[in-house]
Amino acid sequence: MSTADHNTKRGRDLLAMMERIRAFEEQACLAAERDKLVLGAIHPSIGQEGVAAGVMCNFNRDDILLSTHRGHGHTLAKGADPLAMMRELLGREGGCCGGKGGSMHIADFGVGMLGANGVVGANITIAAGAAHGLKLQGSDRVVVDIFGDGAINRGPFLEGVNWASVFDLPILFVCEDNQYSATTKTSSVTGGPGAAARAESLGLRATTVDGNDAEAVADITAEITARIRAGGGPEMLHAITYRRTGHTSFDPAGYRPNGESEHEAKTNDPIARQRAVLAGMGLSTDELDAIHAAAQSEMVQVLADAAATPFPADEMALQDVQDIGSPAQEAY
Amino acid sequence: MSTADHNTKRGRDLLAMMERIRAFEEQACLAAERDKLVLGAIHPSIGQEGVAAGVMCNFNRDDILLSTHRGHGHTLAKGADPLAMMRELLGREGGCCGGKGGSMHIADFGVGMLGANGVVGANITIAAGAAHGLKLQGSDRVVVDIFGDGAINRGPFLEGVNWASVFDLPILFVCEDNQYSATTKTSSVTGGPGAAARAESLGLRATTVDGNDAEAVADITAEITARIRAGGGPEMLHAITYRRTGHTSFDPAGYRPNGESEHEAKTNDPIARQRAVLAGMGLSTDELDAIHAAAQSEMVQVLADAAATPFPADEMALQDVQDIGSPAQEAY
Amino acid sequence: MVKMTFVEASREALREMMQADETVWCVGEDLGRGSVFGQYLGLQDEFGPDRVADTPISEAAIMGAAFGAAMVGTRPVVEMRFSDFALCATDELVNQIAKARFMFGGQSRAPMVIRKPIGLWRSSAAQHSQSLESWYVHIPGLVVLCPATPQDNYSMMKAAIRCDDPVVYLEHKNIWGMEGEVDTSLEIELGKAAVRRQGADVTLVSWSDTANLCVQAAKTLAAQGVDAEVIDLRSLWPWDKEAVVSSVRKTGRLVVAHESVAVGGFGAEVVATVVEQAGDALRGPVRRLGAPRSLVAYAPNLEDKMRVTEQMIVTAAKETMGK
Amino acid sequence: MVKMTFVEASREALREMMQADETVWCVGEDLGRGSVFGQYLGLQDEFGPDRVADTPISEAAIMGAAFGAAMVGTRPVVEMRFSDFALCATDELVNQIAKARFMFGGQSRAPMVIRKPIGLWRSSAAQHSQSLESWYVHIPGLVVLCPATPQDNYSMMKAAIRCDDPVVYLEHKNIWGMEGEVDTSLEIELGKAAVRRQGADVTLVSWSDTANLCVQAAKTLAAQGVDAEVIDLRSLWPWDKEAVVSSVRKTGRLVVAHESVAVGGFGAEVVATVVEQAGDALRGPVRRLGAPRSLVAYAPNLEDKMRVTEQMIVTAAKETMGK
Ligand SMILES: Cc1ncc(C[n+]2csc(CCOP(=O)(O)OP(=O)(O)O)c2C)c(N)n1
Ligand SMILES: Cc1ncc(C[n+]2csc(CCOP(=O)(O)OP(=O)(O)O)c2C)c(N)n1
Ligand SMILES: [Mg+2]
Ligand SMILES: [Mg+2]
Repeated sequence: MSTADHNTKRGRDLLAMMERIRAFEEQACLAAERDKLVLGAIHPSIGQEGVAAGVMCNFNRDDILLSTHRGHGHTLAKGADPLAMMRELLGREGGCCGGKGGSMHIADFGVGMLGANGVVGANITIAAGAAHGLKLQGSDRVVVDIFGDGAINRGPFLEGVNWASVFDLPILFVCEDNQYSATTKTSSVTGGPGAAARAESLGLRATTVDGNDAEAVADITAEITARIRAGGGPEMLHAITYRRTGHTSFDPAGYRPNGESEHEAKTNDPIARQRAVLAGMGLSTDELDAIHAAAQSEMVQVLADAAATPFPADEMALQDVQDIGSPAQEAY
Repeated sequence: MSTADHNTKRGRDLLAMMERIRAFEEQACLAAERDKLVLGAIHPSIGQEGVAAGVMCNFNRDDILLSTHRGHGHTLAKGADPLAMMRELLGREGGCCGGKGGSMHIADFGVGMLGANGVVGANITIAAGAAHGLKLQGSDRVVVDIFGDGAINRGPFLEGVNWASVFDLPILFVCEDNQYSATTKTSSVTGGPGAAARAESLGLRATTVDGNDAEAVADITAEITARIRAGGGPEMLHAITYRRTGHTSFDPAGYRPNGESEHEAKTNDPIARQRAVLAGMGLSTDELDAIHAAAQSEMVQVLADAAATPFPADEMALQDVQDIGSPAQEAY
Repeated sequence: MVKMTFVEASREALREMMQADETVWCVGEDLGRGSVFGQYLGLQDEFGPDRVADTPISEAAIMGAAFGAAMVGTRPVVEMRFSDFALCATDELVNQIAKARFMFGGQSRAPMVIRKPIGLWRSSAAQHSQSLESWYVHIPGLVVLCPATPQDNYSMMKAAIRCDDPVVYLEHKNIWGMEGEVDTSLEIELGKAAVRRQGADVTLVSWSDTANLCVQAAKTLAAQGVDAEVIDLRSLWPWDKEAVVSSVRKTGRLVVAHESVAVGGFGAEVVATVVEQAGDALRGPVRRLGAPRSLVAYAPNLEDKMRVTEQMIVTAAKETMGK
Repeated sequence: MVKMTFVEASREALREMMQADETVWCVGEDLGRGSVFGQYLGLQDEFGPDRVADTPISEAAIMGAAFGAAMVGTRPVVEMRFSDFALCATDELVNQIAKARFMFGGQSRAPMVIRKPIGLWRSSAAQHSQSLESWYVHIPGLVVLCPATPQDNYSMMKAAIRCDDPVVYLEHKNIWGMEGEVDTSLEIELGKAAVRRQGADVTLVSWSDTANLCVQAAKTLAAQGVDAEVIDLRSLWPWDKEAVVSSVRKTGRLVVAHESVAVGGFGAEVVATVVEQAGDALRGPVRRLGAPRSLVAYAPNLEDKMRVTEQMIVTAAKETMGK
């Protein structure tokens, strides 16, 4: 394959992944709002797909990913089955966690996805530890840990990043900076210049990238992961993007400046930008639309299939607690 | 008073305070090792007195201090009564915490000393909060929080310093860097360049000083506290010194390179250095020896008086738990 | 009497306390937007961002800083959002706040109200559903409150803010919208239980939303000829042993029910205390209801397996009577 | 049979497990120097700094990183130094480690041993003296062990490392030097109690160092004509209800004693369970001993007020017999 072909293939894959993530989350939001099938909260990453697609295309199936409450995109991009994920969002049998975790606790160990997390920042030390374990095992696998801009104000950020630095671990920390922490503009509660400066102060090389430019994210992550795979130690990628939805699918986000989100959608959508890149490489509008349509129909079907799946068997309520000791309430 | 006189007075005060701290801790170590009167652990700051004396001479009685397990020096320099402190180390009535806290929990609210702490790093968020409280009250008092080099690897360092940064609080953070964390050389478990860089990444101005040069510590702290009192916001002082004893008075510290401590004692003792400074200002050896002797006899008497004090009344075991709810075991 | 929801009740109490005492302030994430459940709606507009402070996502610092601010004379109301996240600030609460007054020989006070919404709330899953009241009762230095009605949430919030001890204040997430009449002049002494229903046959002891379930169960039991007394402890430390013991001396029968895990739950303390202090008065087997020692799943049917139900309470009550 | 101290026993067990299974490793502060009580002395020399890892003072990261490493197939032994400091890692233990297997639908395991030295140790004061075993028993997903003898510390440490569940392993700081004969071939099934003394008159239930005190008390009682059975639970989750219930069915009398705070302690769970399962067998009042709901002071005489003593156990046993 020529470099140009190679670039086109990667560009197409990036677009396809972003379209699939977008379509998955649009269906998930419909399932939540229109169909009332999602009973817990979901945190869409609509508008942030450039980070998921651009970062994750540099990792293999047997590499390790840890993510956050806003982790559908990362998980899909790691190779998880969208039907198992949608079932999980609906709390159904065959969900990737058997319906026991829901959106905030999605995990698919089969593709190296060791869990979203309902506690902001908690994945950072755990991810460092996964890298620690891999290093102890002499493995050549690496870890990528994605967290939000809000997480850098929690203690585990310092402890986990310092840990990776001290033990020189094969891990990429990605701060996916969508500029908001729930209803708060993150910059208003963050001292100093932010994620990259903090990581540097802990001994890491840190790089900042436009997270809505999927090509740029993919390029820079390729360079970084090459260094990490070569034993260069942990690094930080600070990817700047924008949270277009509310914090959850139900949040109208009235705390944002008027028009901010609409402006971002119009001028800075990672999918639109990638379509433009591919058009520049010579792809036709039809080709691009076909990628969109394929993603749409895949995810419409996924939701339909998920909705047709039964809830888990009641006995599962007491399964997988622990090996020893009965969980049953038998006090009387 | 002329500037020269002023300088001589401050220099003398610095020496006197360092001599008193040294004498207090020497007596405390004797009480522990020779007399078996100290039943819990004590953490001497012998060799680190330059930090305590140099920093604290810039704070008033109604300013607030929070400190660590190695806090005798800071507490004395804040103006606490050494007899009440020694009684506390011996667990006696009239100890500054009534004998209930011991060395690791010394506090003297009467002089604005809100507590040593047995949990490394825990004082950092609390100190930020004290400054927050003062700011809410419109007070012009300021806070100084002293912690060790080991504490910068704990989450509360990031959360507390970021907090002070975000709320722009009147607080000086002092990292008293004695190069060791218990039996570990701190640099071996610390990523990046250390305390100052971390504070800067969180938006603070940070200054590094030779902690064994009491004059330099006093000078730079004077500049910093002037800025803080003028509303300039939080700052960090990184004071480099050396822990000459083991971690506790009982620790032989065999993990250190041979001769390291002895070399420091010989070449870098803050008291010897301050004596030299004062000799340069014209003080005679007799004058300097008199300062030493006064400190020695004060603290010998303090130990004798403390040892002659009874233990607290047994009823104190159930006092000062809380206002409501009886602490007594009355289940049967 | 004013009609209020559970969430309005504590918000109104907080507002009045903030008006009356300028040392009272609130601190937590997203308070300017009312926090997750609207507990602070409008307060930042009224009192400004200094007294209703929006913070970084830093639970340890929220707890620790509030404590520092309490030691210098302010009275913080600390918001932990979900009680689960409060676990990120356990050292601060348990090793620092609860211990300072004693450890420092009485020199300090920590007048703080630490709000931790608890309990099952549809499909919140394992990290957003816990009720760990029994942990806090086990920690000397802490007051532990579990209001279950708008009236109690109003009056107890006021009492909690007035209290000079650190108060762990556990509101149940499932009843924010519960309506009730509130007498704003009613003062509640912390540590006194509410007898929600008088009865002669069996004593049902509970707290938080499960106390409301017990009131329901008592109605059902009445229809079946069983006259249940319902005691809502509302305060778990101090707790009203006298009310429970004297009720059991009257009825001779005891059911304790709570939403949290049964093993190691506070229900065990209630049963053990009754046995120690009034074991001779028991005229039937004792029953204790709580969640299995399993986790709260996302799927609704699995989540339901963690719930104590009205039917379970009814059955247990009848069992104590040999029915 | 080999003579070992309590600290040697778990160190030897750990060494053997590390020799047998190269996925086992240790992680914590100052391990290279043996940690605070010499629990790791010599192990870094033998196994190198990768498998006996010295860490920053970062309890949250120690716990969290060990968990991450466990999920990718290693078996960490985590050192928390004093159980009190483990509170800095509560989210990691309770929200993450304990919940992951269930929450992820059985995809993960967290085979970890989390060592938290507990208990009173002369003049360690309020932040270095706690015993919070009842907290961990209340958390689904965790195994909770409290060995009280060198034999148990040897055999239970091995079983704990073999166990695929996360194990909270609570050694008492006061008995590191306790000597005893150890049969290195003896395997102990987790969840089985040890009957430390057979007796017909009263059942004394305890764990950790208080179990040793009960053995002493039983000797004193024997001299006074009371034949006490001493049950050392050693494992609090799972715990050996059968052993306790059948003993109480035999003796008809129960004393539960532990060092931790009585209110909300695991003793309440034992009493409540016995009352529920064998209430009919009780022939005297039940007694529960634990610390007052106060804090541990530095002054030795005040510290002593928090101790359950042999005399208190003797008195309580006699009271259950109406003596
Ligand atoms: C420790 C903790 N505190 C608070 C929360 C509530 N919470 C959930 S998501 C969120 C905002 C997180 O912001 P960020 O890290 O930027 O991620 P984003 O939601 O923007 O993807 C908050 C405050 C939580 N889950 N965990
Ligand atoms: C959270 C916590 N972890 C571990 C300890 C045990 N410990 C006490 S002092 C100490 C070393 C602290 O080093 P540093 O902060 O540099 O202070 P120094 O002792 O050198 O003054 C350690 C590890 C503790 N007290 N608290
Ligand atoms: Mg964000
Ligand atoms: Mg140090």
